[in-house]
This record gives sequence, C-alpha cells and structure tokens, in this order.
Amino acid sequence: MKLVTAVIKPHKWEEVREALAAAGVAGMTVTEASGYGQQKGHTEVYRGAEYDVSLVPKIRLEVVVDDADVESVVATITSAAQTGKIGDGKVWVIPVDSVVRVRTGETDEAAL
Amino acid sequence: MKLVTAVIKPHKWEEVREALAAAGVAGMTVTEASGYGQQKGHTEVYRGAEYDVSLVPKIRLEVVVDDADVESVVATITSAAQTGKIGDGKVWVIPVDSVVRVRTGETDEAAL
Amino acid sequence: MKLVTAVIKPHKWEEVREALAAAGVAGMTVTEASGYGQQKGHTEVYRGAEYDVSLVPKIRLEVVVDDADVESVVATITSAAQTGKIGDGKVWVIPVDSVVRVRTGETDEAAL
Amino acid sequence: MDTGDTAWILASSALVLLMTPGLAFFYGGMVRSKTVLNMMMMSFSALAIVPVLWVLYGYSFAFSPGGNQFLGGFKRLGLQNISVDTAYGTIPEYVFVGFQLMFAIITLALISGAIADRAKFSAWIVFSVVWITVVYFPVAHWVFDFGDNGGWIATKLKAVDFAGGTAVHINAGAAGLALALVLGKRVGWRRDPMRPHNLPFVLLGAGLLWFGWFGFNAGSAVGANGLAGLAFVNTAVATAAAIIGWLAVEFFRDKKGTSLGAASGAVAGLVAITPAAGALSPFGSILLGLVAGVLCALAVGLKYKLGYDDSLDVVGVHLVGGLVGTLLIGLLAVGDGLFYGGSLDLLGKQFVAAFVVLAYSFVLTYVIGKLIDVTIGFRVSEEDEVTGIDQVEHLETAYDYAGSSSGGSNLLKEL
Amino acid sequence: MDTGDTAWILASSALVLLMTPGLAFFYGGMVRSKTVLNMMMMSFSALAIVPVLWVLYGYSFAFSPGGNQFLGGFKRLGLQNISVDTAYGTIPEYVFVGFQLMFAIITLALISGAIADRAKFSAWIVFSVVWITVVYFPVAHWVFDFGDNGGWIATKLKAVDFAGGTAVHINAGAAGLALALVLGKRVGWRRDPMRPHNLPFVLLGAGLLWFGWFGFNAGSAVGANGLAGLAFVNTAVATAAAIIGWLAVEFFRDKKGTSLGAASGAVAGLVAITPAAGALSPFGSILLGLVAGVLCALAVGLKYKLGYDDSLDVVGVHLVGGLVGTLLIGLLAVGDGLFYGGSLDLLGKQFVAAFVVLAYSFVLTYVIGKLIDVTIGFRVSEEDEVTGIDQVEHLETAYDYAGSSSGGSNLLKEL
Amino acid sequence: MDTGDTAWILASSALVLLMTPGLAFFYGGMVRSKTVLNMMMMSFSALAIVPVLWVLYGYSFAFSPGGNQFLGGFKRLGLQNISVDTAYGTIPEYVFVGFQLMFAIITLALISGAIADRAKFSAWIVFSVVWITVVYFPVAHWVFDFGDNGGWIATKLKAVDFAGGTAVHINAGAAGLALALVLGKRVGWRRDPMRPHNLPFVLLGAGLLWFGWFGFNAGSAVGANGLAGLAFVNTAVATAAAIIGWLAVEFFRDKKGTSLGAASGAVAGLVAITPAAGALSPFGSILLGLVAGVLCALAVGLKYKLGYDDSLDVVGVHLVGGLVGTLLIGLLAVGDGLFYGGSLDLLGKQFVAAFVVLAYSFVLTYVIGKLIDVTIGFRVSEEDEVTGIDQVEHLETAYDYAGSSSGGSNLLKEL
Ligand SMILES: Nc1ncnc2c1ncn2[C@@H]1O[C@H](COP(=O)(O)OP(=O)(O)O)[C@@H](O)[C@H]1O
Ligand SMILES: Nc1ncnc2c1ncn2[C@@H]1O[C@H](COP(=O)(O)OP(=O)(O)O)[C@@H](O)[C@H]1O
Ligand SMILES: Nc1ncnc2c1ncn2[C@@H]1O[C@H](COP(=O)(O)OP(=O)(O)O)[C@@H](O)[C@H]1O
Repeated sequence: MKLVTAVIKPHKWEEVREALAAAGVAGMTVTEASGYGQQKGHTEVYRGAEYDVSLVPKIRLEVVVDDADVESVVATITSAAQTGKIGDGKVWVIPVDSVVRVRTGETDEAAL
Repeated sequence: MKLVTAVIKPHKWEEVREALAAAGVAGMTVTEASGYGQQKGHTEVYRGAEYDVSLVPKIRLEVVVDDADVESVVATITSAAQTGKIGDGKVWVIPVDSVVRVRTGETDEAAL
Repeated sequence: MKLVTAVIKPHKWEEVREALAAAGVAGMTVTEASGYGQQKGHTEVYRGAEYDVSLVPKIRLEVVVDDADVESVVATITSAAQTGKIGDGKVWVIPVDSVVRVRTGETDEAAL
Repeated sequence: MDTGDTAWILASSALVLLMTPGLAFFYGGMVRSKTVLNMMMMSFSALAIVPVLWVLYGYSFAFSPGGNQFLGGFKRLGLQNISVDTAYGTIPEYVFVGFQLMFAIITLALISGAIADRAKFSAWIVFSVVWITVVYFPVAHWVFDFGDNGGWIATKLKAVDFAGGTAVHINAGAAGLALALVLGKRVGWRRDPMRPHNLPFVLLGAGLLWFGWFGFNAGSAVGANGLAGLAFVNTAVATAAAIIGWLAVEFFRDKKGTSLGAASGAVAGLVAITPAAGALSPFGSILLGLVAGVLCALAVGLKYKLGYDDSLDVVGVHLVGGLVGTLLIGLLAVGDGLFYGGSLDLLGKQFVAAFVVLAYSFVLTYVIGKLIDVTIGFRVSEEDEVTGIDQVEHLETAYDYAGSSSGGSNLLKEL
Repeated sequence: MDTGDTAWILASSALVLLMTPGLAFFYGGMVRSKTVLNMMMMSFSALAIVPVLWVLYGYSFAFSPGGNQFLGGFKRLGLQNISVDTAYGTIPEYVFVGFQLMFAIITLALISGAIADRAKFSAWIVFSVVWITVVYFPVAHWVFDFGDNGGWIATKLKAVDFAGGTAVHINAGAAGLALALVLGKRVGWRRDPMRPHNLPFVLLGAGLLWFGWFGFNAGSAVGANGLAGLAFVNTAVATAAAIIGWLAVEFFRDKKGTSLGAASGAVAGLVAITPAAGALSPFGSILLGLVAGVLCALAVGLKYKLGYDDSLDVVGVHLVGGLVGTLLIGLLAVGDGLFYGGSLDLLGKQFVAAFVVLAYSFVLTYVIGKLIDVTIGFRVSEEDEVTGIDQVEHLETAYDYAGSSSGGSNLLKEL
Repeated sequence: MDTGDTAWILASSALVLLMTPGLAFFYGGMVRSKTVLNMMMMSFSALAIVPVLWVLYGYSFAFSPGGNQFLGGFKRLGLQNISVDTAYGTIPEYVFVGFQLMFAIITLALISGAIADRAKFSAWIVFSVVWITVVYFPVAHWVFDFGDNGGWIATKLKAVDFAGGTAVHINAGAAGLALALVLGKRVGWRRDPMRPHNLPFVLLGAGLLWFGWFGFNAGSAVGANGLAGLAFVNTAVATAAAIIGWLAVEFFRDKKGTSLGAASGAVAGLVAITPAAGALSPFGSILLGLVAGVLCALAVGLKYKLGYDDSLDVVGVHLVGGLVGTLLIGLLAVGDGLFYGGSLDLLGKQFVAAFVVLAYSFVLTYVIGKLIDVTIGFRVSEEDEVTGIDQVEHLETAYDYAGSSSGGSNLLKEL
C-alpha cells in the first residue's frame, strides 16, 4: 500500500474530492497547510509598516491506497487540481507497511 | 524505525494519549485534521440555503517508534480510540530512514 | 527521493526558512501542530479550576528532497532550529517513491 | 428649548451613530473571513464621508428653509446661520443636525450588503459621494422636512413615516437591488460555500443595531415624551414578534431555528416598525412584527429564484421590511388605518410614498452605478475576488490567531 | 410629566436592553466553540418571547392597578388603558412599561447560564413562557409595584431592593440551581476540558453588561436626580471593589489574577450593588463590593464540592451576589443599617424578602423543569451533546475562519 | 437642578464608562493573540482601581473646594459633605462625580498601549495607583476645576480645553512615551511580525470609543444645550475628516486604504477635537480633523526613526493628536483664534497649557516608572515574553476554537 500526499490550492479541493470519489476513493484525511515555493506571497501594511507574507494557504490531502491504484489516484488528483498557474502544488507517494481500521481492527486492503 | 500515523475521533485523544504514555511512548506530534469517509457529515442552514458539510473533525497523531514497538503502539492506539461506531479512523505505518533530536543532534533510537 | 519532516519551535521557523533557502531548498509545506514530549505544558486556571495543558505549539515542515540532499537538509534544519533547550523538536526522513508537480505533470527530480 | 427633550435627542443621536459600527458587524460576520474588512470598511467609510458632506451642504439640501417641496434651500450651507441658540422645535438646531446626520450615514452603509466581496473600494467611495448627494439628501427632504417649504411627502401627501421606512429602508433596499444588478454575481455564487464566517459577530451586530434603533425610533419623537415611550414599546415588541415570525418559518421548513434567523428576524422587525412606531398600538405592533418576520424570511429566497446576488439580503430585509411597515400602517394605524375603521385614503398615501421612493432610488442608483462601472469600473478582477478583497483592496487580513507561530510573515519596511 | 426624568428613563431602558446581548457574549465566550450559538440563542430568545408576553399580560400581572399584594390586576392586559398622556410618577407610563420590560428579559436570560450546552431549544422556549409567567411576573409585582394594591415586599414588608437584588438576581440564581439539578451534569463534566473558548467575548459581555447596568441601577431612581447620581457612583465603585476582591482571592490562591476573574468580579459587584445602590454611601459600597467579590470568588467552587453542574455559575455569582447585596443592606444602609446604629429590624426584613423569593423561585422552577423533562424532555441526547448542540439544535456552526479553503462544505439547496 | 441637564450627564457618564472596554478592544485587537488578555486587563484593571481611589481621595484632590490652584482640598475625602441634594451647577454633584470619574479611568488605560506585551501585571497595578494619584488627580484639578480655588489652567491661564486635550490625551501620551522608554523594546521588535491579531476587534473598539466619545465631548458642556449640540456635531465631523486625512496619507503612500488606518484616523480625530469641540465651528472642525488625520498618520512612523517601542502608538495618536487639537484652537477658535482675527494671545496660552502638562506628565511618569523598575521590576522575563504574557501573568489563553478536539488540556483540580 501507498500513502499519496497532495498539496493543492484550496479552491480546488471540492473538484479533487469529486474526482476522487468518482474514481472510487472512499476516504481521505485533510489538513490545512501553508506552502512556500515559487508562488509568491503578498504584502500587508499595518500603520505604515510593511509585512511580507511568504506563505500561501494550501490544502493537504492524505489518501492511503492499494498499490494497484496509486497511479490512477495520482493522475486523478493531478488533473483535477491543475490550473496551470504557479502554485498548483505537489503530489508525493510514500510506501506504507500496514493500515488498520480502528473501528474493526481490519488491516491492509480491508481497512481502506 | 517506523512512523505510526493515526487519525482518530477528537474526543478520544485524551484516552489515546494516556494509553500511549502507559505503554511508554514519551513523545508525539498532533495536528488538527478533517476526515472524509463513510462517516457522514451534516447539514447546515443559513438563511434558508442548505449546506452539506462533508468533512468531520479528526485528530491526527504522528509517533515515530522503534521497529520493535510498532505492533504494540498500533494496538494501543487502536484499542484506546475504538468506539465501534463508523468514523473511528485509521492507523497506518510508514518506514523511517532516520530521526534526529534537534536539541542534541542524537539520531535514531537515541532521538526518541 | 526522501521526505524530510521537521517539528520545530514556532519562533524558529523564520530562521529555518532562511537557512533552507540559503541551502537551495526552494519549496516546502508547513502545518501548525502541537507537540507532546519532555517539554512540559503549562497550567491554566479558569474560575479556580486548574487545567493542565499538555500540548505545546509547534511548526511542522515537510520538504521533499533529492536523495543526495537529505543529509545537508537535515543538518541545516537541525542547526537552524536548535536552541539547546528541551522541546527543540525532531526531524525524520522517509523514503518517497515519486513526486509530481501538479501544474506541469513533471515528476521526480524535475518536480522539486 | 427644553433640556429634557435635548438630553434625549443627544442620547438618541449617539445611539444611532452606534448603529453603523453595529451594521459593520452584522454584515461583517456574514461574509467570508477573507472579505470581512472590506465589508466593514464600507460602513466605516460612510462614517467618514457623510458627516463632511452633511456639514458642507447635505443638511442644507435636506432641511434648510427657503427651498421647495423637492429640495431644501441654501441657507444652511456649511451650517451657516445656526448658533448654539438656534432652536428646532424644543431642541437646539445643532442637536437636530447631529441626529439627522446619523440617519444619512446608516442609510448609505445599509446598501453595501448587496455588493459584498466584490466592489472596488475607490468605486464605492465615488458612489457614496454621488449617491448620498443625489438620492439621499433630496429624499430626506421629502420625508423628514415638515417645515414651511418642507418635503412633499411630509407636508403635501402627508403619508406616515415616523422614523424612515421610506427614506431609509425602502431607499437603501431599492439602491441595493440596483447595485447588485449593476455589479453582477460573485464568482462562485450558488456553487462555492459562502456561509457566515463568524455568527457571534452577526449577533453582536444585531444587538448593537437593536440598541441603537431605540434612538432611531423613540428619538424620532424629537422629544422625551409619551410618544417616544410608545415608539419605544412598539419597537421592542415588533422586533420580538418578528423574531418569532422568522423562526416560525424556519421551524416549519427545517424543524429547527437558527441564530442567523433570529438576528435577521430582529432586524426585519426593527425595519418594519420604523415607519410605524408612532402610529400603532403595541398590540398592532405585534401583528406588524409577525408579518414582517414571516415575509422577510420568505423574501430572502427570492434572489435564488430571480437570480440576482443581493449578497446579504438588503432587498429581502430592508426593502421588503420597509414596504411591509410602510404599507401596514394603512391597515393598522390607530385612528385612520383600515382595521380601525379608516378609509383607503391612508393606505393609498402609503403606497404612493413607498413606490415613488422605491422608483426614484432604484432608477437613479442604477444609473449612478452604471456610470461608475463604465468609467472607473465598479468590480475588482476575478482573480482578486478569489484571492480575497481584504488583501487586495486593503492590504490586510482580518485575523492572525497563530501569531508569529504561523511563521510566514516578516517585517519588511517601516513607514 | 418631566422631560428630563423621561429622557433618563428612556436612555436607561435602552441601556438595560443592551444587557441581554451583553449577557449573550458574557456567557457565549465561556462555553466551548461548538455550543456558543445555543448559549447566545437562549438570551436572544428571551428578547423575542418576553416583550410579546409583557404586552399581552405580563405588565398587567406585575403592575396593573386593581390586583392584590401577590399579583397585579387585569386593567393593563394588552396594555389597555394607557395612552401617550398616561403618567407613572413624573414619566409617561409607556416609558415605565419599556423600562420594566427590560428587567423581565434579562432575568430570564440569566438563568440559561446554569444549563449550558445541553438543553433542547424547544424545551427552553416552553420553559421561558411558563417561568416568566408563573415566577417572574408575580415576583416583580411583589418587589417593584409600590402602588395601591402594590406588592407585599414593596408595600407591606418594606424591605429595601433598589433595582432588583431579589426579583432579578436571587430569583434567577435560585431558578438556575433548580434547572441545573433537573437537567443534570454535562457529559464529561469534571473530566473533559470545558474552558472558555473566547475570553475577549467574555470581557466584551462584561463591558456591555457594566455599561447597561448604569441604566439598570441609576435608572431605578425613575428620575434624573441626585438619587440616580448616588446609585451611579455606588454602582461604579462597588463593581471596582468587587473586581479587587475577586482578584485578591486569585492572587492569594494562584499567585496571579485572571481576566475571567476580573470579568466575573465585575458582574458579582454589579449584582451585589443592585439592591443597595440607593441605600448605601459610596464608602459603604466599597465594602459591599469587596465582600461580594471575595465571597462570589469562593462560591463558584461550591458546585464541585456539592456536585451540581451550574455550568456558568449562575448560583455562585447571581444567587450568592444577590444574597450578599440584599443582606448587607441590613448592615450598611445609611440611616437604618446595623452599622449606622439601626436595629436588627431592617436586616430581618431583608432576610425575609431574600429567602421567600429564593424559595418561591427554586420550588416552582424545579417543578416546571421536571414537568417539561418528563413530558417533552429537557435535554438533548448524549450523542448530540458530544457532537455539539449548535449543529444539532440550530443547524449552524459559529465560526468558519478557513472559508472555502476548508473545503468540506457545499451549497446543496436554496430556500 | 435641571433634570434635563442631569439626564444628559448621567447618559454621558455611562457613555464614557464604555470607552474603557472599547479601548480594551481597540488595543487588544492590535496585539498578538498570545498577549490580548493582558492588554485588555490593563484597561479592566483601571476600571477596578480608579473608582475606589476616586471615592477615597481622588475626587477631593481634583475638585474639592478649599484647595489651591495646584491641588484641590480635603473636604470631599471619602466623598464627604455631598448628599443627593448637593448641586454642581445645574446637576447633582454625585452626577458630576460619576462623570469625571470616567475621565480618570480612561486616561490611565490609554497609557497601557505604549507598553504592550511586556509589563508585569503587578508592576502595572502599582504604577496605576501611583500615577493616577501623583499625575492625574493634580492635572485634572488644573484643567477641569473652574471653581473658586480652581486649577491654574482653568482659572488663571484660561487656556481652552473643552473636554481634556491636555489632561487626558497629552497627559496619557507623554506618560506612554516615558513608560515605553523605561521598559524598552519588545523582544523581536522590528524583526518578528507583530501584526494585529484581530482587526475586527480593533474596529469594534474604535466604534465603541467613538460612541462613548459623544458623552465625553458633548457631555463636557455639563448640560443638555446648544453648546452640547455644537460639540456633538464638531465631534462627528472632525472624526470623519480625520479618517479622510489618515486614509489620504495611505492612498498616497500605498495606493490603498487600510481598515486599521480608518480606525486609527477616527481615534486621532476624536482626540484632536476633544479640547476644541466647544470652540470651533463645524467647518473649522473639518480642517482640524484633516490636519490631525494627516499628522497622526505620519507620526506613527516616528518610533521607527527614533527607536522607541511605543507599541500601539499612544504617542503618535494621543500625544500628537492632543497637541494638534490643543494648539489649533489658537488658530481656529471662533472669535479669538488667529484665523478669526484674534491675537497670538490664545495660541500662547494653548502652548503653555500643552507643554506644561506634557513636561509634568513625562518627567513624573519616567521617575515613577524607573522607581518601579529598579525595585520590583517592570518587565517580565524574556522567556515569559516569548511564551506570551497571557499564559504567564494571567494563567489563561484567549481562544480555544478547537475545543476539546484540541486534546491537550485536562481538568486537574477544582477550586
Ligand atoms: N520540496 C517541496 N517539498 C514539499 N512541498 C513542496 C515542495 N516544493 C513545493 N511544495 C509545495 O507545493 C506548493 C506549490 O509549489 P510552487 O513552487 O509554489 O509552485 P509549482 O509547484 O506550481 O511550481 C508549495 O506552496 C508547497 O506547499
Ligand atoms: N484511504 C484513506 N486514507 C487516509 N485516510 C482515510 C482513508 N479512509 C478513511 N480515512 C480517515 O479515516 C476516517 C474514518 O473513516 P470512515 O470511513 O469514516 O470510518 P471507518 O474507518 O470507521 O470505516 C476518515 O474520516 C478519514 O479521516
Ligand atoms: N516519538 C515521537 N514521534 C513524533 N514526534 C515526536 C516524538 N517525540 C517527540 N516528538 C515531537 O518533538 C517535540 C519535542 O520533543 P521533546 O521530547 O519535548 O523535546 P526534545 O526533542 O528536545 O527532547 C515534541 O513536542 C513532539 O512534537
């Protein structure tokens, strides 16, 4: 099994979720995150003092998937999250040794 | 070493922490997260417009552990977080190459 | 490729970012986190009822890097985030199978 | 001059002043966290612009002697010819100047709810200056100037508008509708979630509006007397009944009552009782409040059916509530209302006042809005709108709960 | 009628109105973020229900001529027989109607602090209607009606209660205790953290209550005179002293003073000075404030010792504070207090007034609460309570700081 | 005694009371979320300390007959020799006691903005007691006591200070500067981001200050009359013009106007019009407001150039605004201002009043601050400052939005 982590633009979350659901992915875990990269932040001004805000808001998704599904899940996310503008984000894949469903204790494929 | 990531129900956090402490786990990192899965969200209504809130709040734990402890840590979390109702969450295990304790520069087992 | 995850003290974030930028790391993803470990929390009092707040605020960084850069990135973070006091945090390294840049679909090294 | 009357109108003026910051919270809590400052700035800018224009010429256009039934005269330009000893009825004229100023401010601010999240701040400023001059000052003259050469609604038509159902609420509501049409819908309207980011702020705003509204309505007796007392009681009870009306619609439809519904019902009731506070019995005010609560709760759905993005329901609450209040006077006014054995006469006058103000405000606002849109542009770019108007138009973000722990910001340059 | 007196009571009425939204914030800030809207709705629903009942029969039951010492008459049902020219002392009766209405609203709202996070909203509504009718209206008559056929406490016993230590605070505090017992403890009480989710809101609420309380206390002089001035000064200084008292307890115990302690001390002082504001010297008010601050700071711990979940300390602050104020009058009243050479007579009267109101309110509230509980049920299910009552009972959540970036929500269906 | 005048001053006193909670929000919103409670506590502690001292000796030192031009007498210690029948002009003396008390509270609270995030709470308490006694009470006597043996500024110099430009704003501003120098810079100043954590709170605070300020300024007519009306109108329009002035500077420099700028401009205008509200025409007030807005917007940058950490710009807004208002009277006062054909005489008096108060306050505050610093220490440790003063000095944190879902906290021990 693999863990697919995706960092995407916040307003793309809804489309990614729908695309994943359509592709049969039934569960995922989401965190709010901030990104630093080529996409520039912005400037804020408070009583004349300028602040450089370098982080941009992102949504971070984690999906544990069967080995067989990795490629399609990555492709689904990538295409649904794409705007073509800088800052669209990254997707990375990590090997997973095992998964457990807390409710039942089922493991691995059965836990997804 | 392994990284054990657990996504659990928020009100189970305290029990999980105590169970882990009892099992000798001395440290962990916690993030607020939202989950999407079989557990349904809920409906909200604002001036007559209905919203479907599909994400449910979760707590996400990360614990880096010795290879030898993986099974017991996973079991400890699983049993402490279990309510038996849908949405109890998942635990997954990932291989870790190395760990460093920032304060001392100690690595691997010594860093935990 | 590897995923370097670092959990550090919040007020060290700015220095770590600058050190990483100086070391040529162009992107990273940041989340707010809470830590539990040797660093003690604090006590709060509300109308005479004492609360033990066991979690301390942390910043959690994720950087995907080339295998070749892992050691230097870990060292850079470790030295920039160090204060020498308990609670400085941990850095751990995880193997990554693949990375994609969402905007272009570029993969692996090219995606960083 | 009577010190007691003066004391109450001074206090009332302060109360009505507070309504505009209150509105900033009522509206600001309803928008998303990335646009709350802009929403509030539209109210605060009204507090900045209107007083200056009021002193320069607004008061004169609305209330100076020497005008005609459509516009006041020029004798009060720059507040000339007033001294601390000049009386307006039983109070110093300066006090009346202050009291009426507050009505002008809030009327302008009310409009902004229709164009949340998407108006260029500079365009809003230009709009404010033009609108208050061309629409508000004349209408205030029509409705509120009872002097010789007073306004046509006040002195010729003699429709009943105790505290501004027409001049304030129908006026702002019609203007809001016109601007919502000029600016068009928000990006993502009916697709993206646009739920209130801070409902306690909405309730705070409702609470402050409510409080201030006692100055608005009971202060419109322009004295500390039994009429003020009646207006006070009517305001309290109509508001209460309107909350009940709004929540009843929700219970019927959703099986539950919401806090946003309670806050909205309160404002709907306050709007509806505004023109009627001096003319109804407390019992009549309960009826009026119930009707207003129910109708406004239904009216906020109109925008989805008709397809205009009146973002915070200026139409559903202020236009509809203002119409309900203004027209029901024709039925419920003690003495000459239809239900009290009066003729259709009063109801007819109320219709004329309501619809002339509605039409005047709608048409002129639409024209002003369009002119601004085709010249300097009224809307921010789509990208800026998605990013969030606070950051783009005000170089700020509203909240930073994480503080320095969020990392990410850095002092670049001081003033 | 005196316009100056009228002006002050109009202003005071508006001030007291604001106390209920203030209370919504004082209480709302103290609960968890998942229950803040329900907490606020219990206050806002009081603002909706009470005015309507007040107009229909409440004012009549409390103040109409023609009743007896236990209940007012029927001449004011529907506010009949009042016109803008009817006087109550030196002010229009309508103004008095409005002023006293506000006391009824806040008294009901105060109770809700005892049952935070767990009461069905529909059950609260039913309770509100019954309680205000059966408990508040009669007690208000006992304490506040000084007319012929006035209340027994006001006209027979002649205990001193300037602004409502018995009718408002002891009454609400005893009712809170009874309801806390009826409903039982929150799920996870004394195990789960239940700390205030927003202390600035608590301070805002305290600030608004404080501000409004000057209308409550100084307005209870029912005129703009030296007595109002004395009540004003006493209110300011007793509140200040109570903060000092409360924080002194904290400094002694914890070595630090908290902002929640300061806000709580302020309210404790305001409660305690309420009955006494017209009877004490400013110096006596300092003593009263200090005592109230210290005792209430200790009293909020009682619930842990005795095991009832009076969630936001209605007992510790309002019941205890109300008792402190009512009883200390027997010692500190200028003229006939014990410390001023008076007899035990006054103290005895204060005891009787305090404990009869306490007992009446406690017993009746317990019965009403139980009846509701066994019929429609007073509490939400355990699961709903854990989920959060806002979401379940109001279909809302209070905050959405992340905005659309949180993903997770989606417009399903419009009105 | 006049009930109308009394009614207005009672209402004004309540309005000015509300300014201090308002200030708590204005300041509290500007600091980081880890220090907001301490910031607010500095205001709330002023509400606790000052009333008690005022009753004990403060009012006597400021206003008792029998003193000299530098300090009041002892006849009012403990508010002796006042009854409900004692008059001060046309109002009861108790009402005047209450009104003037509120000025003392807010003046002290204003200072705290200069030392945000780093002062030991115990040291602040000690400072408060000493400063209000040694600095404020005498200065209030100088400026506000017009009686026989009144203050030298009021009765000898006869400089114009309608509502406290010198005694309140220059005084607090100079004290803020002195304390900022005594305490030194915050850890990380000019390096770490220290942006406002909650701008809506800043706007709320500005709104409440604004509202209350009408009591401050129009109440300073000590009656409900035409002068109060003039002060009211001048306050409204100068504030408006100052917002325009401040935002104009921002538009010129940054191409955009900020909400923090609007809130700051409003306060700057309110400060500047304070001494002048009774002396200028509304038109003159527009000029004064514009100048104040522009100059204060520039003055907040001074701290970066000169290197003192006046955290929330007490100097830039209150000292500079107070000077602008006090001195411009010399030019703009109707009748004897330079622009109205008056001589340099008035301007000279204004200079003397402004700079004597400035120097007195600065020097004494510096000495008091230093004495506290070398004895008990004025600053928290660097580690505590980095952790956040709320947690360390008040054992609280302001917000817990996540509720129990944040895990991490656990009920240890009850009271
Ligand atoms: N090396 C990295 N490790 C982890 N996250 C990264 C890395 N580089 C970029 N990111 C994440 O991807 C987001 C987008 O990257 P950015 O460089 O701005 O644009 P793009 O991916 O379109 O070239 C960043 O905001 C950050 O959250
Ligand atoms: N494939 C997945 N990858 C990552 N997290 C998941 C995945 N499936 C579920 N989760 C997480 O587990 C939580 C519980 O899953 P859910 O399907 O609702 O219930 P259960 O695990 O009891 O069957 C989800 O809210 C989500 O946070
Ligand atoms: N086993 C672990 N797994 C994951 N994170 C950990 C672990 N142990 C500690 N941490 C993280 O590192 C932080 C610092 O650890 P702590 O034990 O307090 O100090 P130190 O690392 O200096 O010995 C913790 O707050 C937590 O976020």
